[in-house]
Amino acid sequence: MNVKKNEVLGLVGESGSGKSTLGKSIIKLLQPSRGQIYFNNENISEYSNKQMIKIRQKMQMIFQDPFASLNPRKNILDTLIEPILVHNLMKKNEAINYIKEIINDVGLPIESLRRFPHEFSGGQRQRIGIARALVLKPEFIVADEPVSALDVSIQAQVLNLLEKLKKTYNLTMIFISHDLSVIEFFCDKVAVMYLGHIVEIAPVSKLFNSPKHSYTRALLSAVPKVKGKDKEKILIKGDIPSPINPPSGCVFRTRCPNPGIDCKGGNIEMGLIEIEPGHWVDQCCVNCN
Amino acid sequence: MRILLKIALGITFIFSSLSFINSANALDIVFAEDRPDLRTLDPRITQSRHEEMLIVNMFDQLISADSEGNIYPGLATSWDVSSDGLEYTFSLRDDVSFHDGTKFNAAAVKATFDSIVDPETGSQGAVDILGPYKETIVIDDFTAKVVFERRYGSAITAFTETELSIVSPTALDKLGNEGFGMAPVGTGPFMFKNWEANKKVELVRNPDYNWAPEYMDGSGPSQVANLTYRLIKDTSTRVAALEAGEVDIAELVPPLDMRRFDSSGDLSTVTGTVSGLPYSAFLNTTTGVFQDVNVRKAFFHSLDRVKMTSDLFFGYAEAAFGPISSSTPSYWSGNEDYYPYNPEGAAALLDEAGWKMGSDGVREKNGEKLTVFFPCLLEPDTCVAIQGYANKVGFDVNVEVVMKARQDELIFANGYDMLVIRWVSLDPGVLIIPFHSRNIPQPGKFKFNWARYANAELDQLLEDAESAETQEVKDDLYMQIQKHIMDQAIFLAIHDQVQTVAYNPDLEGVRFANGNWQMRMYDVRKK
Amino acid sequence: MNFFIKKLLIVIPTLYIAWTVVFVTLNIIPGDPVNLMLGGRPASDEVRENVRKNLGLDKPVFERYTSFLINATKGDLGKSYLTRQPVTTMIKENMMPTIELSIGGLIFGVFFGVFFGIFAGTKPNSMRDTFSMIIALCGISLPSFWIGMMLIYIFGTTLGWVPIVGEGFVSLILPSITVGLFFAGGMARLTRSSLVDVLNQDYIRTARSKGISKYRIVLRHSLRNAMIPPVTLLGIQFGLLITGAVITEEVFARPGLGQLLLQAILAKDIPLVQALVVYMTAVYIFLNLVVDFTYGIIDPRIRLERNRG
Amino acid sequence: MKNFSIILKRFLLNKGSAFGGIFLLIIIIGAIFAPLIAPYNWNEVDTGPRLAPPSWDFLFGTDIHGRDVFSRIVYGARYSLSVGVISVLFGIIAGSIFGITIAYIGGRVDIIGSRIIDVMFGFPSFLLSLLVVAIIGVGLWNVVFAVGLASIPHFARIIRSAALQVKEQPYIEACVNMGFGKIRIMFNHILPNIFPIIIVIATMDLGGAIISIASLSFLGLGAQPPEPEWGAMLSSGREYMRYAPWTMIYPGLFLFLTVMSVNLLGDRLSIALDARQSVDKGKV
Repeated sequence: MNVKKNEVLGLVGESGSGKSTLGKSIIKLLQPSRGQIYFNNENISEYSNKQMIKIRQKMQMIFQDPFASLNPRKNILDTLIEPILVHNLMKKNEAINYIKEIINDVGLPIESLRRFPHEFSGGQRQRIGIARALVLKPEFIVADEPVSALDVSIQAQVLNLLEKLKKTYNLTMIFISHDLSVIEFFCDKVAVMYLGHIVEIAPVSKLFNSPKHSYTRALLSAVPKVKGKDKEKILIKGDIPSPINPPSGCVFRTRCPNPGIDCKGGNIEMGLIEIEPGHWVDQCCVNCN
Repeated sequence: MRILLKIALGITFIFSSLSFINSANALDIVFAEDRPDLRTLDPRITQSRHEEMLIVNMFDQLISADSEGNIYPGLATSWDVSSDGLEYTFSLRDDVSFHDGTKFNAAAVKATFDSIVDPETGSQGAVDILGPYKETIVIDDFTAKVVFERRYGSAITAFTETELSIVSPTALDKLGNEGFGMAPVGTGPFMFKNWEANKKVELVRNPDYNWAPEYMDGSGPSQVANLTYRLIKDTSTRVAALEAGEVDIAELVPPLDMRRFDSSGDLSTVTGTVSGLPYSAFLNTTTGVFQDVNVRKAFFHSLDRVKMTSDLFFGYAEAAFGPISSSTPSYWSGNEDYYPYNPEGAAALLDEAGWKMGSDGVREKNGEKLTVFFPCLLEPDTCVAIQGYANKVGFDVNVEVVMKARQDELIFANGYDMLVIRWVSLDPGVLIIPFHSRNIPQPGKFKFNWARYANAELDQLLEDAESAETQEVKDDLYMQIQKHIMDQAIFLAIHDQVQTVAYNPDLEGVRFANGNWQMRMYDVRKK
Repeated sequence: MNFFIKKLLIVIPTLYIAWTVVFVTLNIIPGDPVNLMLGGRPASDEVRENVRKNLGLDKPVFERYTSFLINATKGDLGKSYLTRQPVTTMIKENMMPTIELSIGGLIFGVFFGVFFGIFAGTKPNSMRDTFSMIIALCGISLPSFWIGMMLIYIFGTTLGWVPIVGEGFVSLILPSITVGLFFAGGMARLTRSSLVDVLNQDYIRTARSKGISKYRIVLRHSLRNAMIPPVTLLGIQFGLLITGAVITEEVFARPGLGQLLLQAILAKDIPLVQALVVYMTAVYIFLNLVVDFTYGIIDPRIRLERNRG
Repeated sequence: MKNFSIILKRFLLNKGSAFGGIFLLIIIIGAIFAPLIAPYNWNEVDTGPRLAPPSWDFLFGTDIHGRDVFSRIVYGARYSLSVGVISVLFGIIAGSIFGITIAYIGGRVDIIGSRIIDVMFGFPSFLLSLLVVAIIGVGLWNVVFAVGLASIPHFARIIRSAALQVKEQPYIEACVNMGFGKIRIMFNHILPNIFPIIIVIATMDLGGAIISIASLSFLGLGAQPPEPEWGAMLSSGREYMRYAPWTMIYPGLFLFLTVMSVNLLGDRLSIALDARQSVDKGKV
């Protein structure tokens, strides 16, 4: 999986499918158990904490829960200025002016700087969270379900804001969500995850128009459409299996609506195959369909 | 709820219905001794008056002395001193045996004295009291000749001291030095029975005892069948136990209680003024502010010893002025003219010595404070009183109430400015112990010259006095010694030591041993 | 059973580490033990060397350490510098008065603590609740040495009701109160709060709706559950009994381990301090183990939960 | 802070904490303005007759040295309060550093650190204080140190478990993400968030610390004469209990009331800040 500059990759899947884990592993908040991570062609997967500090400045994260992700004992100015000072990006006076700019950009009044997180609404807090991700002038941001904890009405505002900021700040992003409509609106490319595995990657239009993997299809059919006719819904049976003890072979086989015989027996290894340029699907599903 | 209340009442009832039963029998005497931490009951080793409190009742000496210091035949019926004063020939009683059945004889005397000077024994008191001892010659079974290296003027007194008690040589062989101290065997009126560490020591009467000195009232075995020493450190508990009738005799009764008993008549009392070194403080001449003799003198002048003593002892003790107490032989009354209470004089001396009064009431010189570190092992209240008086003229006295182990450490490390001492002794010869320069403590060598005062002239005087030929010469030498010590202001006497004893008024025959500290229990009987 | 074995396996290394701490700390005390052993007696170098050999101080530290641990396991902890008796004998001799005192304090503390706890907990926020809790607060706030002296002054000296000294049951009353008071206070507060919690639970309400009387509920049904936190307190508070023993024995001039410990510390009698600490930590850890087991017996769920964890 | 006024209100409306607060305030004022309040010098012997009973001249009587007991108690407040606070501060700072560090670093460090705490719990804390005094010697400040040291395992254990909870919060993750150093995260971000718990356990322990220090002084290991520390005053008044009970009653009474006030405040503070639960959790 790779993300090009100025591109937004959507990461979608049910809860528990490992989206957040993958997101956090990419920026090394979690140590990945296997696989390699390259950032600007640099392999950072074995970097020590010290080596990471410089890289950290360039990759940031927007957290899912705007309530728990802000330190309740720090006012907004402190929250925003601390990273700048830690990384010695600018002097204190400059930093304050810079923060004012950002605060303005995320649509908060300047007075908010002196306030504490508990004085803000959820939407406002998420704007603060976004501002915090931006202060270090990152090149790359992982947004971990940035709107899922918000009211629907506010979700749109925040998404619009992100859309705007993406352009102004030339951001490259991984956008994690379980909400396909949000992904469709926001992303250039989508990766679908199931139980810790990416089962399909494709540009947004391709994925939404011709999904190849049964799981992707099932997901898409579950999205309520305002326009157009209701397609036949594909129902997935049962619960998601335990990630600690996943099924052998294709992890989706226990819930697949139309599994092949080999697949059922768990005899097929997982792995992505490029079926057309830019569209990758898990080989299992390619075979069984 | 009611059930719980009933249970509560029931328990209270059980508690209150049990009355306290007192089973003390008049002839089973219980003596409340002050110190719990006795370490040895070996007269040859001890230097502790508290251990001697028991030892004095289990052992006899060659010569016996009453509380006034009058001399009577003891284990020796008579003695001759050679004309050069070097040889003391004792004729011994032939009817005495030790508690273990060993016959008392000249060999026992020789064994005792020889073992005292053996460094392996580790004698603390006896070895000094035995002075320039050379050897003991067994002339026959019941004649022993003790020979000194040089004339020893204090010899007769020395032979009356508890430390030179004669011990059973067979028991020594059997038990060794350490074992003997835990289960001593002597010839005295009481025999060792049992010792519960920190709690009590039990003695029983010696049924064969028939050699009591003639100044005693009784003869034959004592009327006291069982003699128990309860070791009660806490003063108020000791007094409470006495009042409750749990103990018959208690030592070191606080003056206020003595006063109460005297006026109520509920208990009999007896007070002894102890001879030897009074309760006094050494001023360290080798370190700190007391290196300057004028500072020492100023310190002496700052104390109102008379008022202090009467305030703390309510008339049961007298202030002391000299290096030895007024009841000790060769005491020089000139001591009393030194260092009267004179705070102005003290201030003037300090001013002259360059110690100027600071804003906080503590004097200073070159940025250094007039601070005195005073580890206090004995009588914390007296230490505080000294601190309070000295404070008024600008001394900053840091009192630390210490235990012996800590004091020992400080002595080895020379880490003190003053230290208190008191010493029971029958003879001014004791002065050589705290004032001869050979007795300055060194790391690992525990000695008692805590002023750390070294002066050849004083050393010579002390040595001469020890072997003085006549009483006049002896008195004169000790006068010079006392004068020297007073002139140098190295030893600050505060008050005479007193032994305050209260006892069951049904008893009589409670008497002090020589020195007025230990109690001889042999004569105690019911009225 | 697994639970007990697991607990035991944790106890043993804990004990050994604790003993190691004791050994290390006591061996950094300044001062030459030989001087302490000689008690300030003047002695020749030969004698000093002998003493050093007798104390085993001529051996290297590590050897002394291992032999200390081995001997401690065997129950032999050497001889006191002061009395030259084996320290185990001294501990044995002084053990009984302290055990009596601890049991007395424990009985007083548990009885009055539980009594006031129930008294208050069965009717929360009433006058009697407030009253009981004020008493409990006094219990935990009273310095035991002061209350001991006050008891002596009031009941011994002034009223003459109880003997201050002596042995036997009656003379144990005041010291037991002194030791038990703090304990009673803590116990009362804990019993009250856990009783209030338990009484608010559904099964108690069910029982009450069935018409079972309140006190029957308290005694038969809720007390058992309500006693779990106070029982834990028992184990933790053993430390308080040691504190109590040191201070109460000093105030009442009773012999016992507390006095022994205090004297040993003041006199720097290292073998004795060492032995007492070894002994007390062993008892402390053992008691906490017993409490853990009791805990498991009172409420089997805890055993299961802990097994999992 | 908005919560603060609510806490304050809850706090002041309670009779218990009001009493505790007022009494403590009186004691603190007394300690600060001791020279103005005390009628006599605390260390001057013979300010009056010896062992004089309480009177208008000597409110709480005099002791064996003729010193005014009231003046000594007023000055003694300086000792008794400050030693308690300093000892708890020492314990809580060391306990916080230890607890937060092992909780945050986690892994093997946490296992070993927790084991150390467990072992130290194997020593009853008073025994630990006595041991420390045996090593460093007697004296008021040594005792303060010893009592503080002995309280570290208790504090460290509670603070560790509180820090473990905070450590899992996303805002700490955010700090890591922004490349903050460990020390900055531990003490600039975790510490402020467990501060209420620290305040509560410190207050709840203060009473115990004051009593422990006074007890050690009473045993002769702490304050040395003539320092008017209350425990030491009790110890020296003991011998004259029968003839001058006031030398023993009043220092003890003040010690008792001070400790009770502190305990009342601690109780109310824990309820007011609602931190009790987390404290209790920390203990298990």
